[in-house]
Amino acid sequence: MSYLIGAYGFAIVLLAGYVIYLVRQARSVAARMDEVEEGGPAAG
Amino acid sequence: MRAYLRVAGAVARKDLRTELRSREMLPALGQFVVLALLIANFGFDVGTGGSRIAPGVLWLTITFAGLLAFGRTFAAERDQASLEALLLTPASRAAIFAGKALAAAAVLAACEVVLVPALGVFFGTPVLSLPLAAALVMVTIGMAGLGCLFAAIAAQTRARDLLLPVLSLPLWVPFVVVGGRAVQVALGGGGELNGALALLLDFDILFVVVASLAAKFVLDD
Amino acid sequence: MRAIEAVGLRQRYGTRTVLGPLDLVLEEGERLAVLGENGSGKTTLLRLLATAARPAGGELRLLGLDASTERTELRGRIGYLGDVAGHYPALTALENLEFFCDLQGVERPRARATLELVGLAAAAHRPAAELSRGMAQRLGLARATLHAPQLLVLDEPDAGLDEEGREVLAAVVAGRTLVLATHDRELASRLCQKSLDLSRRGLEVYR
Amino acid sequence: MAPRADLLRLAAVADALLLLLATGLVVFYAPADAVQGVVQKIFYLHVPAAIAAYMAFAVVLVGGLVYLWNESPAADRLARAAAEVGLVLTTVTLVMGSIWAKPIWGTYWVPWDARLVSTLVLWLIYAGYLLMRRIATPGRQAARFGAVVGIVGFIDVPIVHFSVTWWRTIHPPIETAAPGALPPAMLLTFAISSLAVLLLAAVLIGYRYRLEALRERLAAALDR
Repeated sequence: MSYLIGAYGFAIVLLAGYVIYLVRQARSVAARMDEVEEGGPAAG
Repeated sequence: MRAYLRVAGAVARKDLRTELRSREMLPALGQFVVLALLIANFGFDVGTGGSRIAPGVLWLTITFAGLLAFGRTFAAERDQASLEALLLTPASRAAIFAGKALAAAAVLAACEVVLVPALGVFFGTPVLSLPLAAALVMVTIGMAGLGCLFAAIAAQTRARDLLLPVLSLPLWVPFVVVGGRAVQVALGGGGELNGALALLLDFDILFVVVASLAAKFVLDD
Repeated sequence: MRAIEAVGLRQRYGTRTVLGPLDLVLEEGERLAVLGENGSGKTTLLRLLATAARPAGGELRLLGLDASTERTELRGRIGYLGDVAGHYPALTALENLEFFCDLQGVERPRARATLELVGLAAAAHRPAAELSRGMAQRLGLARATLHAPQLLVLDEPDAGLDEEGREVLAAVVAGRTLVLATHDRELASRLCQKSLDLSRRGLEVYR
Repeated sequence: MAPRADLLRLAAVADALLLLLATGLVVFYAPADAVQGVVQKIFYLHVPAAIAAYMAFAVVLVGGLVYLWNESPAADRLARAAAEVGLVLTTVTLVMGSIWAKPIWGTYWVPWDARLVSTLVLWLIYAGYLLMRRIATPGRQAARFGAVVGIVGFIDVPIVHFSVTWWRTIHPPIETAAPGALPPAMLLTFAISSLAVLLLAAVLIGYRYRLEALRERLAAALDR
């Protein structure tokens, strides 16, 4: 049983971690996009 | 077709001539081979049972010697800025690639000529037999095909020495697996040889064709 | 047929625009000098004209062919000498040229003939590594004209050339369509009919 | 071709529900295997993840081929997104596979098992692919080299699998529980979990694709 928990535990942690990575990256890039668009090309 | 052979021949001749004259790589490879065997001899310390691990040592040494040989061919072009002059001709990229791969394979083969007898000395294995030579030649060609393709990619990026092994080693696995089996049989282990050699030939044909098709996209901007 | 037709030609490295937008026309047989101080885009322009690099924007037709799609065809008709000659050091001068004969699909005797044209016959069997800078430039000139190109693109070929070397340069470019990047305005006016100064963006006609 | 945000969000929600359903089935409904006991339930994520990873790498192959054919940035972006998701899924497959091997064969790594070896090689190839994408100059070069590595890499995997199986015919073959002969309850759970994992892979690729597109737009905006 412990193997089962271990295997699924690892899988869920990795997949969830990847989803969080994607969301966080998307947010940070979107934020920088707004920054660039507001400040005009000079803010680049 | 004649132009293809002329270009491939010219590139191979140019590389080998450069190698024979500057004698950069061959001594380095020769030294590397003997050193690797020495380390393996002490590292594995199997005393008399050497012949059992000889195929493994053979493949490990050939794999890393291959990385040195293939990496060097394109790195040299890049350092002398001659790669661009080479590509600014109408010569077909597949032919240029074939020439480079042929020359690199020849250098690796020369290195194997040192390696196999040294293996016999260090591990007491029967030295050269036709099946062993056939297996070595076919694996060398297959590894050269893929190795030079990835060397051409690596040479055009920043961290080239890092990228070549990372790309080539996984793709060489089939050659080492089947080549290893063929060598084991050739060195007297039991088992059926023709199957292994036939398989190696199939791999060679497949990967050399794929590599020369891909050369067009790797050697052009 | 026009040798060069460039409309709105632009080149960029990362975020910096290093050339253009530039319009340029060169008729067959004309010789153009490209002037301008360092960093004005001379080498960038010549690399585009020799299909050694792809433009970031604009249209470029060379010898009636599209510079982006018909590159292999063009590379048989353009002779290019870049800012770095890129010879194979271990090969002799003659072997270097014979190698490029094979690549260009030209018969090998042409190598020796071109070697004599640039006055390097005596150094035929000397490894390229041992050639002086001027001789390496001449070997580069030989390599650029080996396949009788319709368009010559030479990036500061006069660098390192002695007086005799300059005469060789004049002989080599005579009667050809040429784009020559140089700092030497006197040489430019002597060899070329038109000049383009990338620093002041002015197209000036000498005669 | 960029997947529209609303479509993607809908698929994500649907997939979340599906995953919940699958988990419920695995935990409560699917019976433990007669031979291997409860540890066999690893199979409900291990195998679908492997299938999804293969599919993802097939997308990398197709993306690469399309890019080489018409240099469309969308194909390259899709290939890059699929490669990353494929690598994550292969990591899941690999780790779960070796954890499963421990109770069954007594060791975490079995050198002559074709599935384990070829999955590891698959992992190494696409880790190399992503490393190369990071190192090569972004744009045309990274895309062209990516396409070549993606195509050659994909071709190599079945060959690795074949050569190890061919090698293994020399060693005594030990058959693991073939998924074919499954009682209906297990089959249903397997079907649902496979669907959930495949949809998850598609959703992840969609979001990774959008992230890539956003990054490129940002880089372009910074250029101006």
